[in-house]
Amino acid sequence: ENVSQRKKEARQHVFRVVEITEDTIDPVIWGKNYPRQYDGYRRTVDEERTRHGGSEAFNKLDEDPYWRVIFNGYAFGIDYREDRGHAYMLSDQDMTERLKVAAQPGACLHCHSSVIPAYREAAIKAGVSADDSHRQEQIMKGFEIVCAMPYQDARNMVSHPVSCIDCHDSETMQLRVTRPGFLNAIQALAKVDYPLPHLPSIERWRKDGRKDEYDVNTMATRQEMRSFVCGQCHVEYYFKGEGKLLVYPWQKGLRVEQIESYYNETSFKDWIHKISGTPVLKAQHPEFEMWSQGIHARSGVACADCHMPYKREGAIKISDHHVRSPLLNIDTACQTCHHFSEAELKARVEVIQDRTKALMIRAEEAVVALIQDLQKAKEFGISGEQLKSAQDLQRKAQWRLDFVAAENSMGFHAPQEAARILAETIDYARQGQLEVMKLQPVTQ
Amino acid sequence: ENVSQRKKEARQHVFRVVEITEDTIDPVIWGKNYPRQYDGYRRTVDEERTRHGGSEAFNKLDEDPYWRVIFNGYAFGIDYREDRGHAYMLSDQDMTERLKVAAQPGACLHCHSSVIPAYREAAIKAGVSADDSHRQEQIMKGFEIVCAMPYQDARNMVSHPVSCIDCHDSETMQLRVTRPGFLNAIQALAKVDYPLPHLPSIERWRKDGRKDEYDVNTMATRQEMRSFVCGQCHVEYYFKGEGKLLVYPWQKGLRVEQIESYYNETSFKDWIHKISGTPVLKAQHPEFEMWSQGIHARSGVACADCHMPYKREGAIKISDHHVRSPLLNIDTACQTCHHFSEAELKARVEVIQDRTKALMIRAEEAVVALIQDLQKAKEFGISGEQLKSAQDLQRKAQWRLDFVAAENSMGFHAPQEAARILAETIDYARQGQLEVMKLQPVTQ
Amino acid sequence: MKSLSNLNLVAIILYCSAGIFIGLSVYTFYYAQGASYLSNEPKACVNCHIMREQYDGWQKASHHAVATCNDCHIPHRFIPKYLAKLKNGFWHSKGFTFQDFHEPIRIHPKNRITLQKNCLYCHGEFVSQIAAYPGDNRRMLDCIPCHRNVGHGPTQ
Ligand code: HEC
Ligand code: HEC
Ligand code: HEC
Ligand code: HEC
Ligand code: HEC
Ligand code: HEC
Ligand code: HEC
Ligand code: HEC
Ligand code: HEC
Ligand code: HEC
Ligand code: HEC
Ligand code: HEC
Ligand code: HEC
Ligand code: HEC
Ligand SMILES: [Ca+2]
Ligand SMILES: [Ca+2]
Repeated sequence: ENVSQRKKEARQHVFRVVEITEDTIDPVIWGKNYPRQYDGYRRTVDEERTRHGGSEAFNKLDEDPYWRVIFNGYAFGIDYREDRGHAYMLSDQDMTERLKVAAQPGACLHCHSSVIPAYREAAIKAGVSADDSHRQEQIMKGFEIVCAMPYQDARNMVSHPVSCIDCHDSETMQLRVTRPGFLNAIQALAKVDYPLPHLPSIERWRKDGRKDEYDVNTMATRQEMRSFVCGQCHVEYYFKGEGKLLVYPWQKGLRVEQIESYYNETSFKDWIHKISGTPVLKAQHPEFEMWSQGIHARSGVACADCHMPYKREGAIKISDHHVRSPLLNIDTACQTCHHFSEAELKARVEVIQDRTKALMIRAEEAVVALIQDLQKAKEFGISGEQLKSAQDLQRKAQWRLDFVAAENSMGFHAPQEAARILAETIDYARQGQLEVMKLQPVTQ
Repeated sequence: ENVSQRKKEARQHVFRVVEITEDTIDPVIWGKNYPRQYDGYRRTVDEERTRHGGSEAFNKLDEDPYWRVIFNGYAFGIDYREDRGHAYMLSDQDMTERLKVAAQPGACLHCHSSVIPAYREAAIKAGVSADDSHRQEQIMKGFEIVCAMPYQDARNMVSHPVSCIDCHDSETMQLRVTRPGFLNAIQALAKVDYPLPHLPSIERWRKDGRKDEYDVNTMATRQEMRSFVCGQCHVEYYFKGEGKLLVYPWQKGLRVEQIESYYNETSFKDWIHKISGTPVLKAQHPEFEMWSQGIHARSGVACADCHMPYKREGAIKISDHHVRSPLLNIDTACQTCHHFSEAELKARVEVIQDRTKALMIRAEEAVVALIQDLQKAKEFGISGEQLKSAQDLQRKAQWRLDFVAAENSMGFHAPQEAARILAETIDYARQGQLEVMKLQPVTQ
Repeated sequence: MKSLSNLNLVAIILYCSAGIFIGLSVYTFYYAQGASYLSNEPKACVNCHIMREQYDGWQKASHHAVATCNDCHIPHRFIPKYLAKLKNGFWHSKGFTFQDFHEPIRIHPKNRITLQKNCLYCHGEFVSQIAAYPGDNRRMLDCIPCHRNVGHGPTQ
C-alpha cells in the first residue's frame, strides 16, 4: 500500500499547471509547477548561526574591530555583515550603509536581483532589435547600459532577488548560465594556459584546438553547471573604467596571485587607504575561486552537492532549494559521501575553520601593525616616495588577507590554500614593517 | 593450471618450517616461515627517488644550502641526508658524519637496530633476574643502561636493522610494540587531557576512568597497532639529562606548540646556534605527530595502510613489507580507498607537497634573514641580554620550520597543519628581525 | 530500435569470441565453475576469489536483500544481458588466466553505464525529477560518486 501510494505520487509529481516563459520572473508562478523546490527556495528567509557562518546578518566590524582599521577610508569600514539567505539579497543591498556613504552603480544589481529582463528592456530601449533571436545581444548590451546607471535608477527596474529563471531554462528546466559577467569571464579563463583539472569541459575545449569561443551553456557538463550557476555571483569582481562594467578578473587564472597580477597590470585600486595612503584592493566573496583550489572541486564535487543536496520528499527526490550552510544539514550534504557521524563531520569542518581563523587573526595583527607603522612614519614626516616599498607590501598583504576573510567558508573550501595565502600575508606585512623601520635612522 | 595452483595456495600458505622464539633476531630465519613477507622486507634496499621523497640518500645540505646556516654549530649542519629503506638504517647510522663530529650515546640504537635482546642482556648483566617472567623489567632496565653507553660500545651489542621481532610477537605473529621510548611516551600522552579522536583506545581508557596505566599492547586496537609499530621510531625525541635517556616529548600533547612548551619548561636546548648564540631546538622526523593532525589519522587510516598496503600474491593477500614511499605503488597504497587514476592521485600529492615546499622556502628565507640580522647586531657589539627577545623568536621560528622540514612527507600527512606551522614560522622570524631593528637606534 | 544493431553485434561477437573464449579458457570456465556465470546466483561470481572482496562487501551493503550482482551489473533486457555476460565472461576469464589486469579492479566505463541504467531500473521513478541521462556524457547525473557504497559498502 505504502509503495503503491508512493509510486502514484511519483508518477504525477509534475503538473505543468501554468505556462512559464523567459519573461516569467516571479518565483510564485514557477512554484505552481514545482511546489517542492519553491518551498525550499522560500525557506532561505530562515536565520540560524553556525560557529563561523550561518545566516544571521551580524556586523563583522563589531565582531572584530581590526577590520575598521584595515578598511579605513572605504565603505566596507562602515558596514560589513555576515551574508544570509538568498531571500534577503535585494533588501540587504538596499539597506547597507555602503550604499549611502558612496554612490554605487547599477552594476551592483547583476548579482542581487533577477536582472535579465531589465537588461533586455534597457537594450531594446537603446535600439537593439526586440526580436527573440536577438536575445543574447539584448542581454549583453543591456548589461553594459545598466552597469553604468546610478544604482537607484537601475534598482527601479528590478523587483526580485535571484529567481528560478536565473538558473533554469524556462522550457527544459535545465541549468543554464545567464550572467554576462560570468559568460565573459569563463571565456577569458578558458583561454589561459594554466591547468583546470576540475573543469573538464574547458580542458576538452583546449585539447580540441580551442575552436571558436568556449561556450559554457552548450559545452559544460551537467556536473560543472551545478557549480557554474553559483559562479555567476560567488566570485571576486571589480567595476572596470568609467562605464562601471562588471568584470571578473580571471584573465590570468583563478589563484590569488594571478588575480593580483591582473590588477597590477592596470594599476587598479579599490581605494586609497586613509591611514597609510596606500592604493589597496578589496576582495569580495571569491568562493568559486577558492573552491577551485580545493580537493572537492578536483574530485568533481559541485557547490550544489553541498549547498543544495538531494533530499527525499515522499516518493521522489529533489534538490533542496533551501541554499544555506551545509552544517545545518550534514546528513544530506555530507553523509552520502562521507561515512562518519554528523558530530565527527562537524568537528572536521571546525578543526579546519578554527585553524584558518587563528591564522587569520595572526595575519590581521600583522597587517594592522604595518598600517600603524606607516601612520607613525607619516606623522614623522617621511615622504610618500620613501614609503613606496612598504606600501606595496601593504597592498600585497591586505589583498591576500582579504581574499581569505571575504571568502565565506572560513577556509573550508580549500584548507591548505587558505593557510598558504595567510602565510604570505604575514610575510609581506612583516616585511613592510621592516621597510618602515629601515627609514627610522633617516629621521633621526 | 593457474587457477588450481592458486586455489591450492590459498589453502596452505603458512608452513611453519622452523621454530621462532623471542630470541630469534635474524630475519632470514623468520623468512623461512614467511617467505613472501621476507622478500618484501629485503627489497627495502631498493633506491628510487620521488619528487620530494623516495629512497636515494642525497645530501639535503647540498640541495638547499640555507640549512647549513640554520644548523650552524650542530652536527646536522655537517651531514644530513634524505632517508632511505629500512635495510640501511644501521649502516647509515654507522656512516653519518654526525657520529664522527660529536660523541653519540647508545640511545641512538633504539631506533636503528633490533635492539631488544641487547637491552635484556645488559639488564641481566646488571643483575636483573634472567627469568622470562622478568622480560619487561629486563627491557626497561637495559634500555636505561644502553642509552647511557657510548655509541660504539652499544653498537657492538647489535647486529641487525629493524627486524621481524621488533614488530611481531614471535609466537602469535601479532603486532606488538617493544620500544621503551614509545611505551613510556604513549602512557604519558594518554594522561594528557587534549582530545585524541584518532586513537580510540586511549579515548576509551580515559572515559573508563583512567584505571591503572594505559597499556598499549593489550588495549590498542589492531588498526591502531598498524600505526603504533611505526610510532616506535618515527617520532620527535630528545636525550634527557646525563643518562641520555631517550624521551618522546608528548607530556603535553602531540602538537608543535605543546612539545615546545614541554621543552621550554625545562629550558631544554639541542645546541647553541653558532652565529646567533641562541639556544635552539632540533626537530627529528615527527611523522607520527604530524600524521596525528591529518585527516587520514582521523579517518582511521594507519601508516601501514599506505606504507605497507595489502597486495595480492597469487591467491592470498599479504602486507607489502617493502616499506617505502607510497608514490611508488599508488595502486595498492591509495586506490583501494580513492577511486581516481594513479596520475590524478600523484598530482594531488604533488599539489600539496609543492605548496608546502614553496612555503618552506619562504620560511627558510625568513629564518636565515633573522640569523643574519642577529649576526650583524652582534658584530655591532649589541649585548646578549638585549638580543634576548629576538633570540627567543629565533628559537620559536626555527623549531617550527624544522618540525615541517624534518617531517618526511613534505606536508602530505597533514597539509593544512604544515602550512599553519610555516605561517607561524614566518611570523616569528620576521618579528625577530623587527626586534633586532629596534635596537639599531641604540647603537647610533 | 537499438536492438537491431545490437543483434548484428551479437552475431559477430558470439562467433568470434565464442571461438577464442572456448579455446582460451574452457578450463578456466570449467574449473571456476563458469557455467554458474550464466546464472543469477552471486556465488557464481565469487568462484573467482578475485571477486571475493566485492562479494563480502555486497553481503554487508544495503542492497544485499534486494539486489544481486546481476541486478546491478548486467543489462536487464534479454539479448544485451547475455551479450554482456559473454563479453564480461570473456574478459574476466582472460584476466583471471593471464593475471594481466589492473588491481584494484576497476569497473570499465561501459559497464559503469550499465550500472547506472540499472539504478534507474529500480529507482527511475524516485529520481524522475532529477532526470539522469545515463550514457549522455554532457547531461548525465552520475549516481555513483554519491552512492558508491550501495553495492559494496564503504571502502574508506
Ligand atoms: C564539499 C562541500 C562544499 C562544496 C563543494 C562547496 N561548499 Fe560552500 N561551504 C561548505 C561548508 C562546510 C561551509 C561552511 C559553512 C559554515 O561555516 O557554516 C561553506 C560555506 C559557504 C558559504 C557561506 C555560508 C554561510 O553559512 O555563510 C558560501 C556563500 C558558500 N559556501 C558558497 C559556495 C560556492 C559558491 C561553492 C562552489 C563554487 C561552494 N560553496 C562549494 C561546503 C561546501
Ligand atoms: C559579482 C557579484 C556581486 C556583485 C557585483 C555585488 N555583489 Fe553584493 N554580494 C554578492 C554575494 C555572492 C554576496 C554574499 C557573499 C558575501 O557576503 O561575501 C553579497 C553580499 C552582499 C551584502 C551582504 C553582506 C555584506 O557585505 O554586508 C551586501 C550588503 C551587498 N552584497 C551589497 C552590494 C553592493 C552595494 C554592491 C555594488 C557595489 C554589490 N553588492 C555588488 C555578490 C555580488
Ligand atoms: C544572482 C546571484 C547569485 C547566485 C546565482 C547565487 N548566489 Fe548565493 N548569494 C548571493 C547573494 C547576493 C548572497 C547574500 C545575500 C545576503 O546576505 O543578503 C548569497 C548568499 C549565499 C549563501 C549564504 C547563505 C546563508 O545562509 O548565509 C550561500 C550558502 C550561497 N549564497 C550559496 C549559493 C549557491 C550554492 C549557489 C548556486 C546553486 C548560489 N549561491 C547562487 C548571490 C547569488
Ligand atoms: C550529488 C549527490 C547525489 C547524486 C549524484 C545522486 N544522489 Fe541519490 N541521494 C543523495 C542524497 C543526499 C540522498 C539522501 C536524501 C535524504 O535522505 O533525504 C539520496 C537519496 C537517494 C535514494 C533514497 C534513499 C532513501 O533514504 O530511501 C535513492 C534510491 C537514490 N538517492 C538514488 C539515486 C540514483 C538512482 C541516482 C542517479 C540517477 C542518484 N541517487 C544520484 C545524493 C545523490
Ligand atoms: C541559485 C540557483 C537556482 C535557483 C535560483 C533555482 N534553482 Fe532549481 N535547481 C538548481 C540546481 C543547481 C538544480 C540541480 C540541477 C541538476 O541536478 O542538474 C536545480 C534543480 C531544479 C529542478 C529539478 C529537480 C530537482 O529538484 O533537482 C527543479 C524542478 C527546479 N530546480 C525548480 C526550481 C524553481 C521552481 C525555482 C524557483 C522557485 C528554482 N528551481 C530556483 C539551482 C537553482
Ligand atoms: C559528492 C561527494 C562529496 C560530498 C557531498 C562531500 N564530500 Fe568531502 N570529500 C569528497 C572527496 C572525493 C574528498 C577527497 C578525498 C577522497 O578522495 O576521499 C573529500 C574530502 C573531504 C575532506 C578532507 C579534505 C580536506 O579539505 O581536509 C573533508 C574534511 C571533507 N571532505 C568534509 C566534507 C563535508 C563537511 C561535507 C559536507 C559539507 C563534504 N565533505 C561533502 C567527497 C564529498
Ligand atoms: C594516507 C597515506 C599515508 C599515511 C596514513 C601515512 N603516510 Fe607516510 N607518506 C605518505 C606519502 C604520500 C608520502 C610522500 C612520499 C613521497 O614524497 O615520495 C609519505 C612519506 C613518508 C615518509 C618519507 C618517505 C620517503 O619517500 O622518504 C615516511 C618516513 C613516512 N611517510 C612515515 C609514515 C608514518 C610513520 C606514518 C604513520 C604515523 C605515515 N607515514 C602515515 C602517505 C601516508
Ligand atoms: C626515536 C627514534 C630515533 C632515534 C633515537 C635516532 N634515530 Fe636516526 N632516524 C630515525 C628515523 C625514523 C629516521 C628516518 C627519518 C629521517 O631521516 O628523518 C632516521 C634517520 C637517520 C639517518 C639517515 C638520515 C639522516 O639524517 O642523514 C641517520 C644518519 C641517523 N638517523 C642517525 C642517528 C643518530 C646518529 C642517532 C643518535 C644521535 C639517531 N639517528 C637516533 C629514528 C631515530
Ligand atoms: C626500529 C625503528 C623503526 C621502526 C619500528 C620503523 N621505522 Fe621506518 N625508518 C627507520 C629508520 C632509522 C629509517 C631511515 C633509514 C635510513 O635512512 O638509513 C626509516 C625509514 C623509513 C621510510 C623511508 C623509506 C625510503 O625509502 O625513503 C619509511 C617510508 C618508513 N621508514 C616507514 C615506516 C613504517 C610505515 C613503519 C611501521 C610499519 C616503520 N617505518 C617502522 C626506523 C624505523
Ligand atoms: C616495521 C614493522 C614490521 C617489520 C619489521 C616486519 N613486519 Fe610483518 N607486519 C607488519 C605490519 C604492520 C603487518 C600488518 C599486520 C596487521 O594487519 O595487523 C605485518 C604483517 C605480517 C604478517 C601477517 C600477514 C600479512 O602479510 O599481513 C606476517 C606473516 C609478517 N608480517 C611477517 C614478517 C616477517 C617474516 C618479517 C621479517 C622479515 C616482518 N614481518 C617484519 C610490520 C612489520
Ligand atoms: C584506508 C583508506 C585510505 C587510504 C589507503 C588512503 N586514503 Fe586518502 N583519504 C581517506 C579518507 C577517509 C580521507 C578523508 C576524506 C574522506 O572522508 O573521503 C582521505 C583524504 C585524502 C585526501 C584529501 C585530504 C587532504 O589531505 O588534502 C587526499 C589528497 C588523499 N586522501 C590522498 C591519498 C593518497 C595519495 C593515498 C596513498 C598514498 C591515500 N590517500 C591513501 C582514505 C584513505
Ligand atoms: C546495488 C547495486 C550493486 C550490487 C547488488 C552489486 N554491485 Fe558491484 N558495484 C556496484 C557499484 C555502485 C560499484 C562501484 C562502481 C564505481 O566505483 O565506479 C560496483 C563495482 C563492482 C566491481 C568493480 C570494483 C570497483 O570498485 O570498480 C566489481 C568487481 C563488482 N562490483 C562485483 C560485484 C559482485 C561480484 C556482486 C555480487 C556479489 C556485485 N558487484 C553486486 C553496485 C552493485
Ligand atoms: C573467471 C573468474 C571470474 C568470475 C566467475 C567473475 N569475475 Fe568479475 N572479474 C574477474 C577478473 C579477473 C576481473 C578483472 C578484469 C579487468 O579488470 O578487466 C573482473 C572484473 C569485474 C568487474 C570490473 C571490471 C569490468 O568488467 O567492468 C566487474 C563489475 C565484475 N568483474 C563483476 C562480476 C560479476 C557480476 C560476476 C558474476 C556474474 C563476475 N564478475 C564473475 C574474474 C571473474
Ligand atoms: C533490483 C532493484 C534495484 C537495483 C538494481 C538498485 N536498487 Fe537501490 N534499492 C532497491 C530497493 C528495493 C531499495 C530499498 C527500498 C526503498 O527504500 O526503496 C533500495 C535502496 C536504495 C537506497 C537507499 C539505501 C541506501 O543504501 O542508502 C539508495 C541510495 C539506492 N537504493 C541507490 C541505488 C543505486 C545508486 C543503484 C545503482 C548502482 C541501485 N540503487 C540499484 C532496489 C534496487
Ligand atoms: Ca552566512
Ligand atoms: Ca626517503
